[in-house]
Amino acid sequence: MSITSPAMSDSPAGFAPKKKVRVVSKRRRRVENALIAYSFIAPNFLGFAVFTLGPILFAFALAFMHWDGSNPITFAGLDNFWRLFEDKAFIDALWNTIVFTVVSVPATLACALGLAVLLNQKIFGRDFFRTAMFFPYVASLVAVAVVWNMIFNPEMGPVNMILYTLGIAPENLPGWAADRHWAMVTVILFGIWKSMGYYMVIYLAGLQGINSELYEAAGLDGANAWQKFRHVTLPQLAPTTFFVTVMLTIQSFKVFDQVYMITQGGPGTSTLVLVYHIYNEAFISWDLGYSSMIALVLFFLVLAVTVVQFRRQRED
Amino acid sequence: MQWLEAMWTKEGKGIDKDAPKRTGLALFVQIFAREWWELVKLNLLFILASLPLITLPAACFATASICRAMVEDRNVYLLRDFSEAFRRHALVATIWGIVTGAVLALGIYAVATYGAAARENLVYAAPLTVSLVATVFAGLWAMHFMVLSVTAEARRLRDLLRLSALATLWRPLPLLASLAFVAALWLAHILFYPVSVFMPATFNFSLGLFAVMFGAQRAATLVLSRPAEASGEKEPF
Amino acid sequence: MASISLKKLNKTFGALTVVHDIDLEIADKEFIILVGPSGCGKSTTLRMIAGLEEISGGELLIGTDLMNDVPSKDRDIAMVFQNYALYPHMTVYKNMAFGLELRKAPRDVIDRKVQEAAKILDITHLLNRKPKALSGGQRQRVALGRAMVRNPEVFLLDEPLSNLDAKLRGTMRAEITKLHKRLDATFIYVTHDQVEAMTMADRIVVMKDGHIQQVDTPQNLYDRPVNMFVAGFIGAPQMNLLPATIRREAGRFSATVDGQVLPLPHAFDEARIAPYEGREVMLGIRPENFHELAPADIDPQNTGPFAAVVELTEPMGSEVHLNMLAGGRQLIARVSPRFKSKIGDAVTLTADMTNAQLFDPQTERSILY
Amino acid sequence: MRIAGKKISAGTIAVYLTVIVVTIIMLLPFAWMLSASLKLSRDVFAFPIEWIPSQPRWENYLDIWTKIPLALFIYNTSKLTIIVTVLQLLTSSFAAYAFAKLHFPYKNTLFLGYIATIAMPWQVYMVPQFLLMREFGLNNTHLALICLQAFTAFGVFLMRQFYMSIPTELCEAARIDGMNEYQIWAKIMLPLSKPALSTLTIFTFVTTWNDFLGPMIYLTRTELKTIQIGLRMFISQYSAEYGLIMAASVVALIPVLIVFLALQRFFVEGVASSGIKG
Repeated sequence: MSITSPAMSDSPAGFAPKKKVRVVSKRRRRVENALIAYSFIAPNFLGFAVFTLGPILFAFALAFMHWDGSNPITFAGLDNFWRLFEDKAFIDALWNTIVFTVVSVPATLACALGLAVLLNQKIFGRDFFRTAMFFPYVASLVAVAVVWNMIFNPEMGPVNMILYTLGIAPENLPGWAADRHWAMVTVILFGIWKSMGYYMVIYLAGLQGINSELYEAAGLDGANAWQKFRHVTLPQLAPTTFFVTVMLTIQSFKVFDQVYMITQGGPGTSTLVLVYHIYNEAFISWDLGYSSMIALVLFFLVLAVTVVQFRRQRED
Repeated sequence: MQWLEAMWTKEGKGIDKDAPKRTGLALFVQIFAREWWELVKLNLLFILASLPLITLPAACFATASICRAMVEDRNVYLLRDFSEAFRRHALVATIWGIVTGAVLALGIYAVATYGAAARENLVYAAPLTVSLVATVFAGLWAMHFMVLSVTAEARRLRDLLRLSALATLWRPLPLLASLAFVAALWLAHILFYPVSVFMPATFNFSLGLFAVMFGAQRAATLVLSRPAEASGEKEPF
Repeated sequence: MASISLKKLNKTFGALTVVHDIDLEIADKEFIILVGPSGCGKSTTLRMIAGLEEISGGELLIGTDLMNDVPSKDRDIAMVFQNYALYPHMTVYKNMAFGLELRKAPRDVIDRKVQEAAKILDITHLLNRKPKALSGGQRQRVALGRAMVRNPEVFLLDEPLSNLDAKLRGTMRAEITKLHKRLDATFIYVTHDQVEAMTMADRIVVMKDGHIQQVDTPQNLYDRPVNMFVAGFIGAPQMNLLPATIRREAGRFSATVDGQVLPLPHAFDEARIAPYEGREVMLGIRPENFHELAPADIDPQNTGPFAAVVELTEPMGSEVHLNMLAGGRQLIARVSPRFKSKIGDAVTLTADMTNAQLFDPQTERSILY
Repeated sequence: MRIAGKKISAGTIAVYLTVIVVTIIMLLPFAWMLSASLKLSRDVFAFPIEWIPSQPRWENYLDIWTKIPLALFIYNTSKLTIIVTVLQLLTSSFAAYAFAKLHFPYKNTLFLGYIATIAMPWQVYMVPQFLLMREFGLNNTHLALICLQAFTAFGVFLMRQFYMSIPTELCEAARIDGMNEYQIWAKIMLPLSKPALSTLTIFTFVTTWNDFLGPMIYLTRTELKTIQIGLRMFISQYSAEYGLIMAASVVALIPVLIVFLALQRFFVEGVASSGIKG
């Protein structure tokens, strides 16, 4: 089979002769290829299907059941659904979640974008700054929440101390996590501080994707820094902004840990959010059917946002 | 995602074929910049291979052999080449290791004894000098022997011994400089201790041997390319 | 033996057929080039030969073996990709040696082959570098080298020069031709650039919309295109296609364009032209067949005067491209720079009809061949 | 204005000032934590803040190991984190290769299944998941948490996005060179996906290390607990021992800091590949 060429030294000398050709039918080859592909997916998919997909389907079914986890399951029909409207705590939780989302999404977005634009410039120590901004995102929530609670301690915390030295009367000092009016503010501030580094990184990636020629062209047209930002950066970042908005919205709907750590939903129901309510109903009251119904509501909220995103992506 | 794709497809500057080859320190830095990751892996390999202490000399030889390929800008299959060189040089290297260890120990002992004695009686300065020079010479000889035996593989042992002695007498300075570099590496490790914990694990050994190889390489090629030697090239071991 | 036969080869993606029943015989050690506009199915054909694309129907034989369902690695082929597809994390040496290593070749054999290929391609100084540092031209050579060391019987090249700049493309064309002579293997080369096809190929396969239009040597393709597509695709500037009416006067056929009568040479097969008498056909004249003066070596019987108005002149140095208008049609003539004309000038050129083409306007097929 | 012979515009100074101020705000809680961890509890809230304690109490860092079984907690967490991270990296990149570079029936359906769960809050299905685990008898085992976290859709998604950016021709060249799909994955894709693997490592490591709710639901026995619940337990037990709490928090932060700093240079690429499409 092999040919001798004047240029290349003779090939087969010493090494394996050309392989015997293995002929299989097209059908067999297709099946083989599919099996190979499935074998790649299988390890992850099996775990995924059993521990994620299955419970999700179960959760949907559970929403229409009564169950306390030990006694037999009974069918509930839409009982759980009607109960939502009578549940004062649920209404509060829904309202709080919406408030949290409406305030924290734009605020985080603006901070992240601002930081990304600042840190996309060639400044000395850029990597250090980026890392520093990102660090709160990876830091242990338990650890930072306790610091946060101490810093915002109404009586002894340094924040109120500083406000006091700035001349605010002690009775006017915010009560932060202990005050029904300030508790949500505290949680939101904490959320922004913790997560904006992450969205900054996404924005940085988006900024790197902008063709530098666009800035040069804008410069030739006489645009100043603000105009460049307004007419080049912002429109070019539109897909990123959209993505970040969706992500942030979903994250805000799902907020739980930081509430649990800082205010535990209180005082009263002032920071009770949806997921917190789910948690309470499930693991405190063991009303699994009802908690699944709240979860279903949450799911449809998230789904709505996701669908909007998919629509948008398809258009692009 | 386009710039992610550019990561794979962006063309480089290209490498000029006729670019003047760098020499000396610049070349050292260039090779290091290109091969640093290989050196880290080599270092781990060295540590693994020398864990049963007796294999330390053979691991040294094998590492030196890899470093030689790097100095000569040749392709390296790290694991395979390392184990091959390890096996090939195992016997000679082990003997070399024992002999060198013994000689150096003796030399250092002598230097220490005469040094202590010389402090009291100046007469001992003479044997101190002799033993000091002899120890340094033996050390350099041993190093050159290692370099030569991984460079010129099909030489008789006698030839190698002679040639390495010759190289030591002829061009001891580059190797001394390399050894100073090695010493500096370890000194840095000790000085910045808590920060530099990972230095030995990541590059001290391989970079050290690389420096030795780099320093001694010129001497090795010089003695090997002497007309009298070039004729004896292909003699079997 | 590495002759290759494609028998009724076709490829469908769902309802879409991209390659229609292709029949092609490629001889051993031939340099064959598939050329056509993008989306014509040439790359798909090549990828079917490589085994990267499943064959939907028909047969592919390499030598005498049916290869339809043989995996790529057992087809004894090597491929050079448009973007070179060098493994970014391996040095050039390892890139080249990789295929041999997988085939468990002994190390000294691998080393010898890599060194040889590197020497031939003049990339010895790159062997210990990673692709990231290489320029496009150097990557191209490495990609060729990677194919070479395997000593395959068939080389598949998929637009290998399209990412290079014009100058480098010229030199690489020559190098690949030399390489083909030297390696003595079958080359199948895909390109959309007809210059590459004309300069390098033993035979050219012109494709359009998944169909083979014509398979022939470069010169034949140029001189005897079988249809208007091939005529227009091969040659730059393009062949001029003008509506003309066939007349017969005194036993001699002529074509009338815009009232100007151009005699058709006697060498043309009159039996083929006769049915078109009095009908409209498409007359094809290559730009270089217009002359400012009738050349001495052409039978004046086969020429006719041709009047047109100059719209634009493009001096190329060695020649001038005249963009002209005649009877509302654009056409281009390649004349010598001595021929002085300005935009708007009415000029009369001599049309050399020896190599003229005639096409049926409905079927677009050549009347002559 | 000129500094060190270079012209520096007001804009540049403003940029630096802003960046530095924001960085300080971002890091202030950590600085406070570090400083408080070296103080006596009663000095923690002293005002004005003494950033560098004049008499640092290093004993805090010794005491925490005896007050709670911190070493055990760290061991448990490390074990969980390492197993989960390794499993996650392996299975995700393995599956992602098929989704990015192979063709097979129901590929899009399966992938859609993955995508659909990315946006799904864990809390939606944590209850049925808990019941399932209890059914399997995995309650109060580490295995439950491993199963829970090692097979996430996000990992597959991130790796797949990254693999999509690698030219398919590389795989084809490898096929022609004679590799099978497993070899292509191991020898071509895996070595090339350092940025994505680093990102996924950071994410998985950080999530698992910092996970609080999971261990809280599944682990009730002290000897199984992780550092985060340990820390929480410590906080509620010794709520006034601020110095000790801060010291324990610092200890809990260190591993994440190390992993993050070691891998962060690939991070922007990795996040980008997970984030933006097209």
